[in-house]
Amino acid sequence: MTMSNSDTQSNVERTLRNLLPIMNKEDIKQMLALLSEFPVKVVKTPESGLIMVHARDCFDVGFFLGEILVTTAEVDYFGIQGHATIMGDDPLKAVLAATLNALTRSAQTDALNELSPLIEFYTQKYEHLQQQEDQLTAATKVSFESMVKEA
Amino acid sequence: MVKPVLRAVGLTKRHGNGCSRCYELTGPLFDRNVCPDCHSVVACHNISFELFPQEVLGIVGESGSGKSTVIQLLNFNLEADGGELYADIPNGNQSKLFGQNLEGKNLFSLNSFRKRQLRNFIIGVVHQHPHLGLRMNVSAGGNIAERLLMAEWRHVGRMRERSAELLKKTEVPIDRMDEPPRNFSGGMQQRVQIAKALSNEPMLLLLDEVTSGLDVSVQARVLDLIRNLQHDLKVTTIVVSHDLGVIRMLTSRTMVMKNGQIVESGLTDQILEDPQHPYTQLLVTSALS
Amino acid sequence: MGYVAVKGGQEAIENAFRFFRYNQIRQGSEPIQVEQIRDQLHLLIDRIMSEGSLYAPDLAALAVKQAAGDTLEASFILRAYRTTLPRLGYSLPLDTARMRVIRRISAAFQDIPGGQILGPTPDYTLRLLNFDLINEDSQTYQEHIADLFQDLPEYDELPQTFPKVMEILRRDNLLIGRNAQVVGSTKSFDITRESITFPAPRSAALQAMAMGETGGLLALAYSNMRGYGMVHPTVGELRVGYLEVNVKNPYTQQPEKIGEIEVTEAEIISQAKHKDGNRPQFTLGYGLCFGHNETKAISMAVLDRAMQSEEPQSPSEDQEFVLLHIDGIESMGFCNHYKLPHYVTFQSQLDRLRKAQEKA
Amino acid sequence: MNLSTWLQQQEKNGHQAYYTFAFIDEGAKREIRRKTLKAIAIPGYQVPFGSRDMPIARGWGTGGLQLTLALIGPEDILKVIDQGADDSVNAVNIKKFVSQVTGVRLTNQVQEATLIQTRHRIPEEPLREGQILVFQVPIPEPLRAVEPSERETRRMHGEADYSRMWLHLYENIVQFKEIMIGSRYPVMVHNRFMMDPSPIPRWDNPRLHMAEGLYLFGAGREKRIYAVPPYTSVKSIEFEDYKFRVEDFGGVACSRCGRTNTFLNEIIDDESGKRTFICSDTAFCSKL
Amino acid sequence: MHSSVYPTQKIFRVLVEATSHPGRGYRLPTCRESDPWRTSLLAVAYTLLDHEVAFAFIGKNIMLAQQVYAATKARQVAVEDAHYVIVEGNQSLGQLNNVNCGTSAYPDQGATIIYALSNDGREQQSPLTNVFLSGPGIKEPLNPQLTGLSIEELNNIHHLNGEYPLGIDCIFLNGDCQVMCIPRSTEIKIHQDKKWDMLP
Repeated sequence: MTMSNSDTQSNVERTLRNLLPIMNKEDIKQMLALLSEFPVKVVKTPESGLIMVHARDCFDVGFFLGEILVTTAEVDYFGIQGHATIMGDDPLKAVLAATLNALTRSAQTDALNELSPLIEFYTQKYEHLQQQEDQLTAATKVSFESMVKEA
Repeated sequence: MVKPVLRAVGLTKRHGNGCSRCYELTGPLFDRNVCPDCHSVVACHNISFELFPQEVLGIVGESGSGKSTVIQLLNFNLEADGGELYADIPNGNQSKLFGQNLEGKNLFSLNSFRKRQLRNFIIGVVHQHPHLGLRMNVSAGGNIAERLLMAEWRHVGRMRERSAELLKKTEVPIDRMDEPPRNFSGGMQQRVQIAKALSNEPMLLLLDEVTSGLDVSVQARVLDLIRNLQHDLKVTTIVVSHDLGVIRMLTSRTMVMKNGQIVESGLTDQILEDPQHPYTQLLVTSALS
Repeated sequence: MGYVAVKGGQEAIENAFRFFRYNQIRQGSEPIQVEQIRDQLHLLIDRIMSEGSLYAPDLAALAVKQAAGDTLEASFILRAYRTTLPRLGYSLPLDTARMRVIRRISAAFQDIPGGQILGPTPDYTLRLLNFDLINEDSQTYQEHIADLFQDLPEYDELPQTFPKVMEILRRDNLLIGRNAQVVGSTKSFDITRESITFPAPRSAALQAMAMGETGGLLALAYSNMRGYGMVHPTVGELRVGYLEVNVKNPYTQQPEKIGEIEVTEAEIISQAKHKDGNRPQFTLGYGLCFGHNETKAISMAVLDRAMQSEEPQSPSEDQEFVLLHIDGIESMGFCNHYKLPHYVTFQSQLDRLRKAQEKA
Repeated sequence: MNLSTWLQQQEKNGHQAYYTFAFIDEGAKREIRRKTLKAIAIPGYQVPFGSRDMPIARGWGTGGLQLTLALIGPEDILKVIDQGADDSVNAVNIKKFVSQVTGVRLTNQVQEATLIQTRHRIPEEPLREGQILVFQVPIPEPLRAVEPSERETRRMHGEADYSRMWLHLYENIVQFKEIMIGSRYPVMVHNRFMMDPSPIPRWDNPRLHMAEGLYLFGAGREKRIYAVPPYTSVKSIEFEDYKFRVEDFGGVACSRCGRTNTFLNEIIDDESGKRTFICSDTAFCSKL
Repeated sequence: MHSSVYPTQKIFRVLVEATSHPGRGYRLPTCRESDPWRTSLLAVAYTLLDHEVAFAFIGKNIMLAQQVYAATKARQVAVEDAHYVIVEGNQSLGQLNNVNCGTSAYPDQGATIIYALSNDGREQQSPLTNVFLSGPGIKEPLNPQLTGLSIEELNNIHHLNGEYPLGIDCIFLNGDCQVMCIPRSTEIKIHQDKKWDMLP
């Protein structure tokens, strides 16, 4: 894992974000329990709300597709503001995501290391699932036999 | 000196996006009204005229000459792209128009509410197609009443009297007053339309190709009717037609339009007898042949 | 004197609802879990989310359960829930060209760059009742998954993204331009915040259809396909897949991925249009909606194209007609309001009729 | 707060969804409030608003409900009626919901209420200054009967071009010798806008004119708010020779309270099949 | 339930009453005597404005405009684009000439003007006895019951509202924590007075 520019959502964090949807409740609780050993402060308690999805049509005209239910939360970790918006109504997940957001931008790597076995487990699970589903999609590709093959 | 009832200055209407050269590149000189650069249609350009009390003015030209556009601008059916319009509205009508003094006021600058008022109180229109001027499912009497209602009549009995009177004048049998015009012949529909247009005693009557859709035999009767009504009512009128016969019969002064512009204007008799513009000459000779 | 209803609505209302609940459970079957609805009836969930205009699979499943499976009722519950929540922001524009595609077909060309991907669909199967489904349990499911991946040979890996079929036609100047529809304001209209006015901007029309009821959209689009209209559609490309949703972080102002949503997109090609001075080109209709719902996306695209008609001839071409009659929640609510008492208005009508009869 | 403290709290309280005061989020209320003030400022004109989804069906009073929720405060006393009755199915439902999300006091008495939501009736007892009557409106456009297109009706209002509604009345008279409009009888407000008074009986129309209370109209499905402020001219349209007339009960009395000057519901007796009449305004009927 | 919900609801109800009874003065809740203009303006602004609307500011005290933005997140724009125009003092000094008065199809798009009447030297302390208001909400013609108004400005408003239903709706806030409204439906008649030459 490499750290990227702290302004943008780091690759590490993007990867972690992908794991959230497949994590089970117990593991989330366990991660948070581990993190509560560190000086993480919940600055803004989770709030559920809506994000309006902006789309573009085939003429590049923007329009609103509908809303997504999200939860936001903010934490502070050694003075770094961690913020997260996650899909669904899930306060625990939102706080975890906000904490991960702060951790990945912090120089303090202890907490992240603490979580690494669980992260490792879900990363593998995620990649495996992805691979399987990609294969499923690939299996439905129609292969046409052309009468004349050009060189 | 007699003041004109209506004064139009530089009426212009263009359909399409338009460009800076639309007006330079269209007109009778080029024999076209479509701008070669941007494909906009210059329906009419720089049309000016005055109309005096009780006068009947003709506008003649082929289809596409812009004559109907002029009528639609005068009736506020279309928004002008240029030009001004002034009217000398008699006091009786003016008080109805919310007491506004319209003297010296460009009528095109009024808001849509005021334009509607003008249309309701001082203008009467007869369209070429009866369905544009009539509600085919509403009784003939109701059609006339609609105009009266627009002019704020609020007495059913009096409206029915007035409708009956007008239908009589326009030679529609009164016992058919509560029948819808969709049951009527074309000529009769046109006569109901004329009755409707005249119902609120407009100070300006616009006749747009009123006989073009009718059989020749019916045409003559409707034209006779219009001429008699003109004689009786003396309402200031603009007659638009492609038919020089209609123009000769109804009008005293005429403007000839081609490709959105006026090519010639003057007394109707003079124009018909001694046309100056080659296009008018062509019109006259082909009408005679 | 006989009975006169003056009071007593309250108790009946409560009992009516109890009866409704009883009907759900009286046969003594096992309670259905919300997760089961969410996963096993996912197409239903997709439909509820797009008509309810809220992407929230768990809540949609709960709504389905609560509504005993009535789709209009379920999407209605979802919409009403939306009203209580603050809008926290807007996503950055989605880019459907970067969709993680699971299905993608074109009816216009046999072979397309990237290939025809059939994805998950029952389209090409016979609609025969499958009695095997009666006796399934979680064991069956696990075995099914295991078998599936065991039997799967290695296929060539698919690309991350697929080029749009439309671009092939565009390159040859056969298709209406990308900027052909940008008229007036570029700001997206939001019909959930502002009442729609006519002529409606394109953004408002697309939003109204994206939250429209599948059946309503289908009925109007079908009227056009059958002949009350001129669209004659060809499905240029239909794609189903996942789109990343990005939102700006309020502190860093940088885009952050908040997750993925599944969507269906349809681009339909329609007959050529010839504008003065230009070469004739094919025209285009566009559909996009939450979830996997091909009927809705195609119907939307057909209606989008139909409403581009300059002189509407049929109902499906009349923008006001289409946009005001496709919302399931609105039309269902109004339809059902006729069940409410109308004693007073009816009394008033009786009075008029009796008077007219007296005079006749 | 420390993460651990927060986690403990979560553990204790569990996760529960809750509803905000008066259900609608504050941003939406603000929009409804802006539009309500515009509606009062332009009497009888229909102000478009971004109607929100309510937990009751569109067409069941969502417009009225949104107005009520945007107006209501903890000190208000609310009365809700449907067909004039406090205990009618829909009224009960709405009352229950509003009190659930606001905790306000409910009443059946007009005098006591600060805010009244109604469907199809104006209470027999006149409102006084400061009271607000909120109407549920199914179809806010009075011209819809003669013109289906919204664009066209907007133009007609803009130009005060109401001749087609008048023509509709004229044709009624030609056909039936009577104006046949039962309820929803159109009115002219402040001599400028034609307005749909919601489906109240004609009986109630005169009470819109120069009233002391404020009338607000909400159409949720059609997304319109409009208003008649106190002391505003509201005239039912009529011809000089065919006047507007309220329902005629031929002097019959309410079989419950005996009054002869109220709007009555007609009731068919179960056993005898005879018709009897009873006040539609049940609170007024019960009042001695 | 959040307790901050209530003040805006109370203020809104006062505005409903004031708009329903043009010309009458109403006491504004949450207005502080020590700082009446700022507190009442911010309270009204917070009740009506948010990021969905835009406002313009006419006046010298730029800080005030910034405070309105901070409280409401409404965008600050030019007068002609504004849904709300905040006027500091009782004179718009001709700057309202291009204000949005709505269209004939949508007259409600006409702007709302919020005056934070100040007590500069020209403040008028008693109600204007030569100004009469009539129209919807007014039983008998009355003099505007708020102190701090300017006749020139009322005349200006009268002209802007000449093409009813197009026009603007005005909310006046004064130093006595009072609010008064003059919606466009109100007819303003100013009786000839030696001091004030009427415009034609």
